[in-house]
Amino acid sequence: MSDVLSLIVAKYNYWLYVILMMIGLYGMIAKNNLVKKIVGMNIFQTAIILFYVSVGYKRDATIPILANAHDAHGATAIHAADYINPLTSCLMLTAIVVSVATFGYAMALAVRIYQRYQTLEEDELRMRLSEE
Amino acid sequence: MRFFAFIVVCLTGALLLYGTGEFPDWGDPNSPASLHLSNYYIENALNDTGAPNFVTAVVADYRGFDTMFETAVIFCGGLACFLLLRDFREKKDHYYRHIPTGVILHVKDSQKPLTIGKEFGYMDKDWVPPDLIIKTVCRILIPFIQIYAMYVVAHGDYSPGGGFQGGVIFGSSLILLAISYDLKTLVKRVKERVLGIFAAAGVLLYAGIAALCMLMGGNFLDYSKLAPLVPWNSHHNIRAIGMLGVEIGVGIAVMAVMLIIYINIVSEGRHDEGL
Amino acid sequence: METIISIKPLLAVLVTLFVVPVLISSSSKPNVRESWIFIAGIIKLVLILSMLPAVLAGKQIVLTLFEFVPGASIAFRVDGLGMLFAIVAASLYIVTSLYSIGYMRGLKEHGQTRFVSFFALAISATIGAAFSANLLTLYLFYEILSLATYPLVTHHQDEKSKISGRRYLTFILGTSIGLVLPAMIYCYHVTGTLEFSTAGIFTGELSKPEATVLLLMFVFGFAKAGIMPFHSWLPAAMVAPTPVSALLHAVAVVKVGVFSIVRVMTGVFGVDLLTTYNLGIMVMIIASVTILLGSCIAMSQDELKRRLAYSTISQLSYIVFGVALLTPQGLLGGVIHIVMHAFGKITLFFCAGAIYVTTHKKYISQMSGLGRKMPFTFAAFFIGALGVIGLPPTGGFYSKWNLILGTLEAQQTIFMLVLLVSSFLNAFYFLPIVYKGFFGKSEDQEENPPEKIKEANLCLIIPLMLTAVISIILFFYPTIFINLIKVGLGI
Amino acid sequence: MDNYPALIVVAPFIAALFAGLFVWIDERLSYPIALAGLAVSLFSGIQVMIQVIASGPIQYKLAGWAPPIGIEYRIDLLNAMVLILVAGVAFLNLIASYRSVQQEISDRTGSYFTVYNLFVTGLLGVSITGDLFNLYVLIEITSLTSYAQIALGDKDRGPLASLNYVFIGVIGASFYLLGVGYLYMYTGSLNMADVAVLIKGSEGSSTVLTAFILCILGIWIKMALFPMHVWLPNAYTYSPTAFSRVVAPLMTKVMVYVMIRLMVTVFGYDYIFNTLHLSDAVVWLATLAVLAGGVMALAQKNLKKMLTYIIVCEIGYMVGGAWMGNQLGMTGAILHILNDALMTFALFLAVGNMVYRIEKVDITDLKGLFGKMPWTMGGFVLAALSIIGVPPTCGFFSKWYLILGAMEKGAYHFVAALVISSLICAVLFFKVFEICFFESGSPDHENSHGPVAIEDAPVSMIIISGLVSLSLVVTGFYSGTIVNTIILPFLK
Amino acid sequence: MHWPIDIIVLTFVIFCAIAALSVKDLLGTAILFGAYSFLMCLLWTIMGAVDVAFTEASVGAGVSTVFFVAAIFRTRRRTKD
Repeated sequence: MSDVLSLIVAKYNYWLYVILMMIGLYGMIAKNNLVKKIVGMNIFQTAIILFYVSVGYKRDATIPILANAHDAHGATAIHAADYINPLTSCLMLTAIVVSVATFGYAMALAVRIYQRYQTLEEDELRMRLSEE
Repeated sequence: MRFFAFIVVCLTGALLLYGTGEFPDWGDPNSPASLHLSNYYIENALNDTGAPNFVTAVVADYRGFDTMFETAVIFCGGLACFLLLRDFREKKDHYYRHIPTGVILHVKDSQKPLTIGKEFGYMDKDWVPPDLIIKTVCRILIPFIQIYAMYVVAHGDYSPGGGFQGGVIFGSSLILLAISYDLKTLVKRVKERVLGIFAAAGVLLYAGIAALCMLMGGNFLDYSKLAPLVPWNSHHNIRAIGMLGVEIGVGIAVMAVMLIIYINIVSEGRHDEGL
Repeated sequence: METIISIKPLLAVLVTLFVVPVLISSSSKPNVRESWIFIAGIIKLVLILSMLPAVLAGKQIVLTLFEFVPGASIAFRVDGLGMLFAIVAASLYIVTSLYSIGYMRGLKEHGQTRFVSFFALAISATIGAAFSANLLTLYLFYEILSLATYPLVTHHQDEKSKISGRRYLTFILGTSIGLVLPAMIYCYHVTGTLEFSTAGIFTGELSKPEATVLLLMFVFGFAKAGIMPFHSWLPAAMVAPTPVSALLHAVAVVKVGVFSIVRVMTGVFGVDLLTTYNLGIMVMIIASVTILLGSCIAMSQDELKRRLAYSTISQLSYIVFGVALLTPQGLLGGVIHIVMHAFGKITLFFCAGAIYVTTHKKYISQMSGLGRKMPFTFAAFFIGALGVIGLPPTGGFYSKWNLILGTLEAQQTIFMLVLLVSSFLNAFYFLPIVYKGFFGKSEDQEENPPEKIKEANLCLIIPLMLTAVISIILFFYPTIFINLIKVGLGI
Repeated sequence: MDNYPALIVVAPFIAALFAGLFVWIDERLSYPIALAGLAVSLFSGIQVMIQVIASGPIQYKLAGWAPPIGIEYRIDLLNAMVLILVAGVAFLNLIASYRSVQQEISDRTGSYFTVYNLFVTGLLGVSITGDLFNLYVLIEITSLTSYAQIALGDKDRGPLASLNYVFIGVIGASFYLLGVGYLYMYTGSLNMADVAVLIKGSEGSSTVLTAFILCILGIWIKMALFPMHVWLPNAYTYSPTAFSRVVAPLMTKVMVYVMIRLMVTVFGYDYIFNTLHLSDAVVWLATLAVLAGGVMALAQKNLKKMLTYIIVCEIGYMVGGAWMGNQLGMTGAILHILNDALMTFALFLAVGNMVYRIEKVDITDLKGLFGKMPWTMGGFVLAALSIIGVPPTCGFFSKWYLILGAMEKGAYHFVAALVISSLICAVLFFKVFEICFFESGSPDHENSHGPVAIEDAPVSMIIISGLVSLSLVVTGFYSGTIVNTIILPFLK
Repeated sequence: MHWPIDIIVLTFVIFCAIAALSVKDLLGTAILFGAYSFLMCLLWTIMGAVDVAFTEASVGAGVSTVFFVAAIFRTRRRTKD
């Protein structure tokens, strides 16, 4: 029992990120409304960010900012185990920026499509297109 | 479609779960991900770059090249929205509000625009009088938000935050202005031209500093070669100064782009009326 | 074997290509344009002939342009066989150019500049194919030729030529991409080389079934040779103006097909391998079928050019047939038929064209009595027909004779019968035309009063008389070509 | 100067930013700035190529940090080739497309040139980088800029095509990012060479396998391998001329490059072919792609759309060759990156010229075009022949290697697919030629400005189009040299 | 030991994600989406990635939601799914 529990504790974060990603992907493929799709897309992207952040997490470590930076200045030794991984955070900053740029542009596209077709439902759009 | 989506999603999920099977435990300090590179960054960032915030050190220096393109991505986003939505055509009918009386004028011929001033004010189709409380609160808040944004930019290497976050906050403060008053107020104060120049110039500041390193004889982005340019600097790591420069660039660019995207979406590219 | 490195083969190929821009730029001045064609044609012939002595002396002239992969490069090698073909094509090009001036201007065809430009391109490709040192180069020029002739075939740009052009390309491109290309790459895959050599390039890598399939792919793949069932593009291509039919569909294009098959059989497989696996018989059967069927169909055609086309199909298979005999006599007979048939058939086409230009008659049934009004044309037609049938005093006799000797040498008496029957059929479908021309009654006197029909103009007459005379001369002096073949095939 | 590697990417980038800046100051300056940036990039690319041929792969440490810590550029022969290709095509296209940008996007040309240069920057960055995450960022730049440009094309369909592309592009890029994440989980590094060393000997690891599948899948989606191609035809058809001319030759090819880079440098042949035995399955998939692309192209009525399906078909060629698991196939795939880029470029240049004059390129609109636009059509014919694979155009030579590779592996189905697709292409193009050649169109074409007599495109467009078409033949002749000096040394 | 907090927040995150995708009012989606982003930001703070969390707070919960609302303002609020 405790094995199972420890396994769950050890891995649940990864499992839940997978579930979140599946939700996003499903929304992206199956939803009919374009805005919903865009939301799905963002959930999908955030799930990946969650994954990276989980990878970078360390037990018993603190945020990646040097404690007592102002007076220490390299005087005391820095223990790597004390701080969480800064690299994944860095990567994910970039990923967030990408996702917000994509999100903004996708929204702009949605507005544009609505201007042209007066609808955002995919089935109606398809109907409109086949009419023309 | 739903069924297809379900299958795809399940397959992907199964693949990802299968991949996690051999992962080290969550938060395991001895996982390879936390050992190979991250230790180097944690142990040497301060000496190498003078930034106690390791993330900023990695973002702006070790992987500064990524960040430059990250800024380019956001610039692209703004440019894309501009290209897609911006509509230069003049709108034919305008609504004006006669301020003293509150009478609404509908002018169909746009040849003779009324002068906006004490007497007449713009008004949108679904114009509501700005709420006094909201207006006042925002007017008081916005400068503080902006100062905070600048703090976030400038203090990026000591605390969480940096150019990007600061830029977003600054941008939001202006968006707040647009929401609490109306879009016209914002567009009047912050010209589109200024935004366009800021967006490009911000990224250019970043790329320019990086290219300057190249001109000074180093590799691209190698801030250490900038030392001769700041002779008065004695006790700061030169890399930290370089990082500050690029963070400011990022901040400017992001601020401008956020506004560009917002204005274009909310006014469908006509820059007249919005939320 | 001694080899000389020289740029001459390249020049010989390119000279007519380089003239194309000049042709286009002088498109408004027809006389200037045509004189350029002659200059290019003569330079080309001179270049080719200048290599003749060396080739006759048993040397080979080589030039490698681009090494693509080891063993497969863009390279030229002038040997006896290529020389023979090049001489025929280049000399007939000059003659045909003269003829096409008369023809095109006589009919006031449109797009003459386009016509002569692609003609020049086609002849470049033909010479290139003749001088190819390996299968890759041969394939290259083969394809260029296919494409360069497409605008010629469809010159009239009407619905009929569109359909014909479609059929033309379907057969030619379809087979070359679908069959030759994989076969060629397979050869390279197995042997690592594509250079022609008299011993063949295979050194025991192929089993018999593989060799059979490969050979069939090549024989059918080079559809320009008109082996049945890939022959029907040739009658379709007869919608083209007659100079095209004459030079390309009696000499250049079809002969490139046959020439390719000859090259593949002698240079890629090698006579020894084919003999070992006894593959000659198979090819002979295919060729015989084409010979007989072609002749039979020819008899049923009333349109003169179509009859000539079917005759060509059957005659081409003689060449394949001769090579497939795999004996010295057979090879000699087959290859020399390239020359003899070229001169004979081009004469016939010229005559058909001359008749068409002068009287606008296409059908044989309309031609009775014409011979009396166009004596030179019909005399030349007679000589050409003799050449194709293979009767003295024309060169055609020489090739048929050697072919029959070849069958005896290979002890294939049944196939000798094929040759004899076919010759009989040839006579049967050619000679009546001549007979009716000279002795038949003129039918349509009301529409075309006799005084209106007179001999064709000089631009048409000179070429056809010239080729007719040459085909007689060849009966007496075939030595130079025989020597070329002997040098080329080492027999 | 040691900074050429950085200049390749940075020059168009900075040029793009200046162009973007000048939009608001003097828009006319944007174009020359953008052009100059690409010219510098092309020049640097050639310099780098010379260096690489002379003295082997170049490493360039960005920000001066040694590789696993910082980002590095590692340029070997393959990179250098792709870089020159990208910079060259982009540069020529910018010259050729000036007029059509003026025509199609008249009121925001400056911004368009900015986006264009950023797009090229992205492609160049993707082809040069030696860092897995940097690759992702640059892929996103190319994606975002291409979304933006596609939406500018057809007023009605452009935005929809673009949004579809956004969704699928995000899925592709995210898969790739996830793959990189899994690799990072396993190795703790992001540098390609470093990762390659660290995953050596971990054949059985499920993490590495998942990472591999995710990366390759992501790249396949991005390159539009059948059946993940659905976004491509609409996206490329409805985009403006200037963009479809550059994206069609480059985008998919650069993605193929990324795939080869992942296969060769990161995961290694040994892992893919000897541990996973994926070769057969993928070659079958490629066969399907080739056939499906060809068949779908047959059904199209719009010339541009037809060409996009041919791209789908050509992707099958390259994927099949790369996964053949032998040197010949890989040679063919790499050679085809170069050749196909040039061929597609030539085709789209010609189509762009047609669009410039007649606006709509349904096949039936092309009547009598041989007479009216002889030079454009000449270029078109040459490019079409190259796609069909007629020697001496370059298309033939890469096909040669691909077929040879397939024969060595015994994958005769792939050989058959290649031959059949050649035939299909022949049918397709001659169908077009017939219409252009036989049907005499009315002397005046109707377009939105009323009847206009059609003449050939402006000289700047024709010259580039003709030049590129001729380069097909030249490349064909020098294929041997290219293979011997670039591809074989890279693969050895 | 952060994991109990972590798992609670994660559950909320997933709940918000599903809700954002399934409500039929797009304005509701916008707000739920903002909540989702904010919870996500909380989650990352728990894991110590403060910079990422900060960014997500300003971008995901802030600007993105504004864009979202702006887009809905220009399109339609109701949807079928």
